[in-house]
Amino acid sequence: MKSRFVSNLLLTFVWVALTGDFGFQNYLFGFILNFFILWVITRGNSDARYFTLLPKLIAFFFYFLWELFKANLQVAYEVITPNFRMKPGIVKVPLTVQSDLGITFLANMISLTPGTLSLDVSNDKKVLYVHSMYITNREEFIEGIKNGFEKRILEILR
Amino acid sequence: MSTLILRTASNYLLPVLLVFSIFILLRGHYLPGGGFVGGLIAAIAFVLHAFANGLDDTKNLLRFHPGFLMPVGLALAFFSGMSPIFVDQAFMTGLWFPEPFPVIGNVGSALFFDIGVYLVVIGVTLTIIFTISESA
Amino acid sequence: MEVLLAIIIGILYAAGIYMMLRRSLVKLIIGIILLGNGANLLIFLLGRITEGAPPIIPGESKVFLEAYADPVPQALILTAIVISFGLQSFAIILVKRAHKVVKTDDLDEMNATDEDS
Amino acid sequence: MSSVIIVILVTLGTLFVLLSAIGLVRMPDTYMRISVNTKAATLGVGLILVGTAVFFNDLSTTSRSLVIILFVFLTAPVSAHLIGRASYFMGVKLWKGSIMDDLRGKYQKNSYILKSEIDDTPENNVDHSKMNDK
Amino acid sequence: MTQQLILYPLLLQLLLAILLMFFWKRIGAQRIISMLGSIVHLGVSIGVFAYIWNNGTQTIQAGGWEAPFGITFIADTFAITMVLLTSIAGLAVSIFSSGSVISDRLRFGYFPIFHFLLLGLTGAFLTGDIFNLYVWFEIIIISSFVLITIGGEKAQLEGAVKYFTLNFLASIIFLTAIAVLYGLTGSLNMADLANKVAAVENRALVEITAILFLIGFGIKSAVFPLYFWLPASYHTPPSAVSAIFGGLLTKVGVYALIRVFTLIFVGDVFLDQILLVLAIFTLFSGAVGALVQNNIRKVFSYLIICHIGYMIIGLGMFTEVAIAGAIFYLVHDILVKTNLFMISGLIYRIKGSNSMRALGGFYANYPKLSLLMFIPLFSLVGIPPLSGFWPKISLITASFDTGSYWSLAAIIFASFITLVVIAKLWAEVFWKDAQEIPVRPKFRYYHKIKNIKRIQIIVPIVFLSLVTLYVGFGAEHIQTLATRISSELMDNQQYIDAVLNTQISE
Amino acid sequence: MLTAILLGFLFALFLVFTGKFFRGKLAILSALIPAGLFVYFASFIPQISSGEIISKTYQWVPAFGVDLSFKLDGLSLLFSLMITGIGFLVFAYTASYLRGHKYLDRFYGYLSLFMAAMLGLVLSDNLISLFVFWELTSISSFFLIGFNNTNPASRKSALTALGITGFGGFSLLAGALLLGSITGTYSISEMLSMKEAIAGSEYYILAVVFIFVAAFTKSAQFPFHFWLPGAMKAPTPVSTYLHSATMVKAGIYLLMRFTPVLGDQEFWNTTLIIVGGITMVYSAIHTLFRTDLKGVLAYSTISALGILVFLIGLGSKDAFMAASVFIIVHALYKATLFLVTGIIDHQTGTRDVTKLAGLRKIMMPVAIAGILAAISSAGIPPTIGFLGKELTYEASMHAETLTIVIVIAIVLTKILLLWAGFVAGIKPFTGKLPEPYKDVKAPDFLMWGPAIILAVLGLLFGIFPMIIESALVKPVVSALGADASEYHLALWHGFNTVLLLSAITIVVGILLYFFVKPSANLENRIGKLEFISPKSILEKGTHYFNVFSAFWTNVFQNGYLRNYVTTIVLFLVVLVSYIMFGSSRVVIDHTQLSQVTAYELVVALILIAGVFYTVFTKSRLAAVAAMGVVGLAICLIFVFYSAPDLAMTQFSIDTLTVILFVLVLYRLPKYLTLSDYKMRVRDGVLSAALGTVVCLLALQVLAEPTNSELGDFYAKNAYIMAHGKNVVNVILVDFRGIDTFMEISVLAIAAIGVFGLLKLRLKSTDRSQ
Amino acid sequence: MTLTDYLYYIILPVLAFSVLLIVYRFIKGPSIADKIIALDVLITTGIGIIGVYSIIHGRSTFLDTAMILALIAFLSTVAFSYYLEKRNRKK
Ligand code: NA
Ligand code: NA
Repeated sequence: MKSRFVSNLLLTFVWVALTGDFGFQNYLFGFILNFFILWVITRGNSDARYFTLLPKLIAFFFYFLWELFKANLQVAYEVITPNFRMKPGIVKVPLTVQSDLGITFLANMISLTPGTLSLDVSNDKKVLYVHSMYITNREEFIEGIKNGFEKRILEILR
Repeated sequence: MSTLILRTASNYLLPVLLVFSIFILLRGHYLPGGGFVGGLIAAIAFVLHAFANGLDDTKNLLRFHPGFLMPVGLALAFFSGMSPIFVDQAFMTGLWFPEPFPVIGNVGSALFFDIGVYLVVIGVTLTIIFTISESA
Repeated sequence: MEVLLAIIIGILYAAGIYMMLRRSLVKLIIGIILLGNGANLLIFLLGRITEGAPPIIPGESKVFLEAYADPVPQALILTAIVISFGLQSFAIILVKRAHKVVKTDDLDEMNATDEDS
Repeated sequence: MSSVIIVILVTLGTLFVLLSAIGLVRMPDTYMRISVNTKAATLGVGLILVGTAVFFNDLSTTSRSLVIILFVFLTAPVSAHLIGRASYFMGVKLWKGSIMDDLRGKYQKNSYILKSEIDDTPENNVDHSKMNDK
Repeated sequence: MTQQLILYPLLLQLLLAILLMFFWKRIGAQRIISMLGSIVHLGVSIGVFAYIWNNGTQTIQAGGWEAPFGITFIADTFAITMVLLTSIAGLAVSIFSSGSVISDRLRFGYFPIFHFLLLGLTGAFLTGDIFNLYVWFEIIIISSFVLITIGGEKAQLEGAVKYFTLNFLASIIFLTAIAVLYGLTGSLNMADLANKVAAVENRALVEITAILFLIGFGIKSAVFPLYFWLPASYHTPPSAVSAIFGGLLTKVGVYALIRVFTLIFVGDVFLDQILLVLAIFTLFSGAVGALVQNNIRKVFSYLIICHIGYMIIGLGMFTEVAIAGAIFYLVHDILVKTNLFMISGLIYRIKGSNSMRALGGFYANYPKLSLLMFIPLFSLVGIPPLSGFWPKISLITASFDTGSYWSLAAIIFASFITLVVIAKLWAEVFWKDAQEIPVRPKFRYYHKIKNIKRIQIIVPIVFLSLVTLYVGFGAEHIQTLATRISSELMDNQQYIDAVLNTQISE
Repeated sequence: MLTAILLGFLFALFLVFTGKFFRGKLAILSALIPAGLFVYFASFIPQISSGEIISKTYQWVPAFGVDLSFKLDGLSLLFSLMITGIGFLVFAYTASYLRGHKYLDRFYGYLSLFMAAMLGLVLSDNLISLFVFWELTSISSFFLIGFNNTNPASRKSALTALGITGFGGFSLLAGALLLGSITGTYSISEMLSMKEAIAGSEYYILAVVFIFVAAFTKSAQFPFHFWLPGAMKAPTPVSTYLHSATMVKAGIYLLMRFTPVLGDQEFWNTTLIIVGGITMVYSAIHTLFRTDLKGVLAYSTISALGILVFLIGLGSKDAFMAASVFIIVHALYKATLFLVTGIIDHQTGTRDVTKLAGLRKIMMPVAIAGILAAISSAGIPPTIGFLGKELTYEASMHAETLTIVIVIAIVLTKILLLWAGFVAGIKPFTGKLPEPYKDVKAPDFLMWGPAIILAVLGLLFGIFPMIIESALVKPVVSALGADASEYHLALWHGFNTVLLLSAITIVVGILLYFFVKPSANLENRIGKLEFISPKSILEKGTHYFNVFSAFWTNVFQNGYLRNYVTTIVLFLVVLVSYIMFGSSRVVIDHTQLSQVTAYELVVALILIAGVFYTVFTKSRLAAVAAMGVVGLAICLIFVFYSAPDLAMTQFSIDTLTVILFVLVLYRLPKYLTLSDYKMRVRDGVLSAALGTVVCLLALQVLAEPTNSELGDFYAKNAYIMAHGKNVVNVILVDFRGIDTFMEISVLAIAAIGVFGLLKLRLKSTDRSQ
Repeated sequence: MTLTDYLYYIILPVLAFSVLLIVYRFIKGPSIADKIIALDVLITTGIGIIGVYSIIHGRSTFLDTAMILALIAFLSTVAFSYYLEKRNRKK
């Protein structure tokens, strides 16, 4: 019940942002509208920790931007220089995050940073297979992910 | 497709897309959009859900056959077109509430007509895609 | 740009018909789609094109203050696009069924209805 | 002032898009092409759209730009994942310079169940060493 | 509310189609709704027809937007006559469908689509806007696609692929023509177009546009050399479907041709020559095609093509008499062709075959039915004073008046071959001894079906035969009508004034 | 008078519902109808012979200038009396001849229909209504000839007869309408006064040709004659009725009716003389080679018709006189002979004249009738036949040109006809009765009565020609436009050349009868020449026409969709480029066109690349993806040129199409290249031609001035009147809302169609229901 | 040089050039996955072009189209992947 209410509020914000009208009536309309939508689609197992989320999300966002920028430069260099200096391969990264949302979040973040690509999650959700262009050392690579994105995601989702 | 990533993503995308579709529907009279594109987006939301979660899941979600939306939408459009006849105006003449509504703006028979379009488009698209998926 | 568009339209018509003249069912559908696109673009072009001025009354004003593109062809094309979509989706399914029932993708083998006199 | 910001944002964005295009042409295998691209382009477009938001500097445009960015960032990695995965079980080979392939032998053929460990039914699993690059 | 009068036939069909969709799986209810609805529709059409007859051409601006800005609906005598014929044929086929179309097909939307088809026809007849006409045409063809494939049998699908492709091509050409027309004039309202096209200086472009319309509509009306889809497909769906197709579908193409070539592209000798040549070849090809067929539905299919030639030839000669002949023929042909395909369905129900070789013995075994079938068959031939005879008076007279001897020859040739073909059909199917046809174990033969079904099959045939007899023996009325239509068509200013000079009704 | 005509129709209709009732003994009652009508028409004799003309007009279709106007003058009275009189006898005869027949009611139905149609034909004064009845005689004779419809030969004969007479019918229609065009009326009476105008018209010959074709086909003139022998497949009462007095005489009637309108012109007279002459001689010779009694009669009938045509062609007063008498003569003796033949056939089961002899022993009254008829046919006094022959010779001797040839031809014909009459009317009764026919029963009165009556009438009129003179013959002649007042019919005209010719005819004819016997041998001999007869030429022609028809049909309807598309596109390209390049105005105005920018060029390039890739790729999926590229490029073009709504819609639709494709694609087979190189090049050229034409067309239209009235109106009123700012959307939901409404209906219909296509599986038992 | 000129004469051509490169990859393949990626990137680039174009013409309306592109492009990638998986499974 609570989670649905939270989703409802969140979507109301999405609505208000979309329409760009911050009047009270628009909130009300957005709320009713989203109530209706949630009623249509709900199957009842959404998570509900939205409120503690926001500051962590913002911090994560900037971390992500930094990673994104850094990696992009690296790839850019690779692309415009004539020789290839890559050591690509597919690495099996064991997962600590267990929730679907967490795994998806992590996988997407890895994919969004250039040079790495989440290929798939094993059906038992134990490992994530990641393709990377720069694998100097398998363990180092895995550590980088576990201490970077995964740690933060775990914090957010806790 | 049994991929966890897509499934999770689509579950979160579904409500967002639906909200977005209504947004597109309602603003159509003022900015690009309208019932048709809105309806397509709503339908695409469900199709995405079906791709990720399987058709049965999506059908359970919907609770009724999407084809039912077609006559409903057509009826809505029909009555919004017919309404002026009852006040002795030409078929499809726009009737408008005197004051604009908040958020939506001016409300008139054209809006109901557009909602009819929206419903029909959802019904049509889902009927076609669901039918194909089932018989594939 | 008009000349270029006219050429593009010509190419779309040509490609559409060329594909319709193939013997494969799938190509037939592709031809239909290309031809539909060609016709839509033709309406667009012949309704005269205007750059960067969508026919949407801006902001708070009640009428256009500057130039705007002719909205009529756009409305016509919208209708035509949607109608073609209906036809195309039906055609795709028709082809699927025809392939399954007649058991061939070769249009040349679909001539029984013309032969049994 | 704002036009300087716009120029910077748009130029950077365009450069990233260009880079991704070059990458798409230059990268030697499908996985790396996916890897490079989905994001370089995403970032580039994101920057351009921020520039747009700055240019119009009104709420409704900004929110629309943000929504686009949100959508792009939400969907691009999922797309990348889907194509990458599909490439793998279609048998698209890794570049010859690749140094490891932890996925080898872990997709079960036909069902595409992905295992975390190699089990004792290798004959049921996708194995690139047996496939052609087509 | 009376100002909306001419829209009622249209709105009623729309309402029926939507209503029927709500009764998706309840085919019993659908049957009743369709039949009752069609009866009401006929009543309404007669009412509107009477109104137009007494008060002259009526127009409505949809949405209240003055012409040429909104979509105009206009009911002149021609349009309303076509609407009336649609509702007559529609009623007959609706009843016939109840009796003859198997319930599986009914369970998948047969009736809603059927009424959508009638809606499309009604709309196409009433609209005064060229793009809107395109839209109605699309309603018609998509409905016809669905009806022609419903049930999905092998022959149906094969025929449908061709039917679809060529009709789609026609739509594209139609759309291309609209694009050019809009590019030239910036208008869509047909009355307005009449004025504006007349003012275009580059006549070559106008001719090309006219040719595009000619080909677009020509495909739909199955004119030589554009008719291929028709013999490939018309014999494949259930006969109720063929009936409404055979009666009305090609005729809406003819209607559009007549409308466009009497209103917008007027007075171009080259175009009239083209029309005449096409018509002559159509008469010829249809006739020789019918001559060599064995399946009676295919015979009728080719005769449709053949007889389209009469209408086109009337248009090509472009005199008041000629067009009156074309109109009279149109009236006759809609009734008769619809009936003939229903009859082919009845024959099929009785014997399980439509092959002339396999059939036989009808006259001995079903004398009363044979007599009933005699009426449309020999009306088609134009045995005087049955209905097909009268329009030929006008057409032949016009061919003398215009000195068009090839037309004369083609008309007589086609009439003669029709006579031969129908007489041959009569000899084979009715006179010849009954042949041994293997009995199909589960086939629902006529003698096995319930009485109510038999009535539903026979009544529409009787109904249309009676109407046909009326057309023949009451030729005076029909000719008066045809002459009035013809004179309205020849004077396009009257149409233009009706559309452009009406004040918006408040 | 209308009632008189309608009576037959009403009775036929009545029989449809009460048929069973009339199959029994009551059949004879139906003969009361012609009998009553005969009396009715006979009652007009005094008036008509006094020169009166009775007309009556009923409105029918004034819009066409068509009314039911009837005119009873000498000509129509004669025919009416024959129709009803012989009709009465045939009706009675049938009651016995077809006693107990399963479909007797139908037979009477057709017969009365036919009789009514004939009456209508001869009484109509309106040319169109005349045509209407004319066609009705064709169609009812179709049913009569095909009465034994389970017999293939019968069906074939009926079809041939209908084909030939139907063809003539259309010719009559054309002629009627042409005359209508020339004179401005369909009334024959009114045309009479416009004789000169018609003759002076440039269409005179054409009109005459139309009328001739009609008359010749109906009256079985060479080369259209062959349907008549075929029509002998009909039951004998039918043959009697059709060929003695009615159907075939309709053509003669037509010629006579039109003599005062179209006659007295060289073309008219010469043609008739030639055609009639050839016909009479040709078929008279043919009688020699028949063994079937009805065959003999058929050819002699054709020959007699030839004589009539010939006489009309002579165009003199004498000839008209001869013709009118000969009509009566022929009706009487030919009807008798047919009836007699029918009786023989009915009782003995054969009509083979080589097998028949001595039947007088069994059926004396029949023999009397037969012999009387044969004598009348031979023109032996004192029968009316003699009178007819005398008049005929008289008329031919007064022919203006080629008199000798004409006289020889007519005498030859008469000799042969004498032979034919004897073979039919005398031979079966003379000589020794063959063994097989010993037990043959005598016919009942209903059968021989009519024959005797007719035969005796022939004798009676011969002895007392004045009975028919003023009542029938003279009014006919005056109806033909000649003054007959000083003529008198008489058996004896004194010794003159005519009498000599008569004598020669009779003597030679009788000698011929004794020396030439009909035999199968002779019949076979003529059979060898059959291949050059008009009949087999026509049959061959029909055959080749059928072959041609099948060829023509299959050339166009060849089953290959691509050929259909090719034809249509080719047709379009040829016509459009003919106009485009035929006119001097191929103008492309560059000044009004905007420049191309780099990004536009690139978008255009990728669009073109996408299209080409779609067309030439070998992979279906790649083609679908390439269409995605095309879609995106089009979407960008829409964006660049101010159509955001379009761009959105285009893109969403493209995506949906891709999804649809992808969902069905893996069920479809791989792309195969099925066509060969040559075909691809051919198709490529055609497609390129279409593309070029469309492209040039677009450029030409762009050079024309524009008119933005419509868009301006929408733009002005979008917000103020329709409360919307997105003008495109306002158009869609308001200005042109109906379009949109129908567009979503199209979608709904398509969805239903897809649903049905994929979900509906007919049980095998329901297939083809 | 104004902002508009800069965008018009420098940025748009560069983006257009990128488009050409991407199309080159699309045509070259070699695997179908490459084509799908190329299409995906092409659409993303299209969004960028629309963004720039809306600045040039000062009409934010075009962003609406970009919005739809961003949303819906995803679905065709999903569909293609779905197809590839189904097709492979069928083999
Ligand atoms: Na059609
Ligand atoms: Na016809």
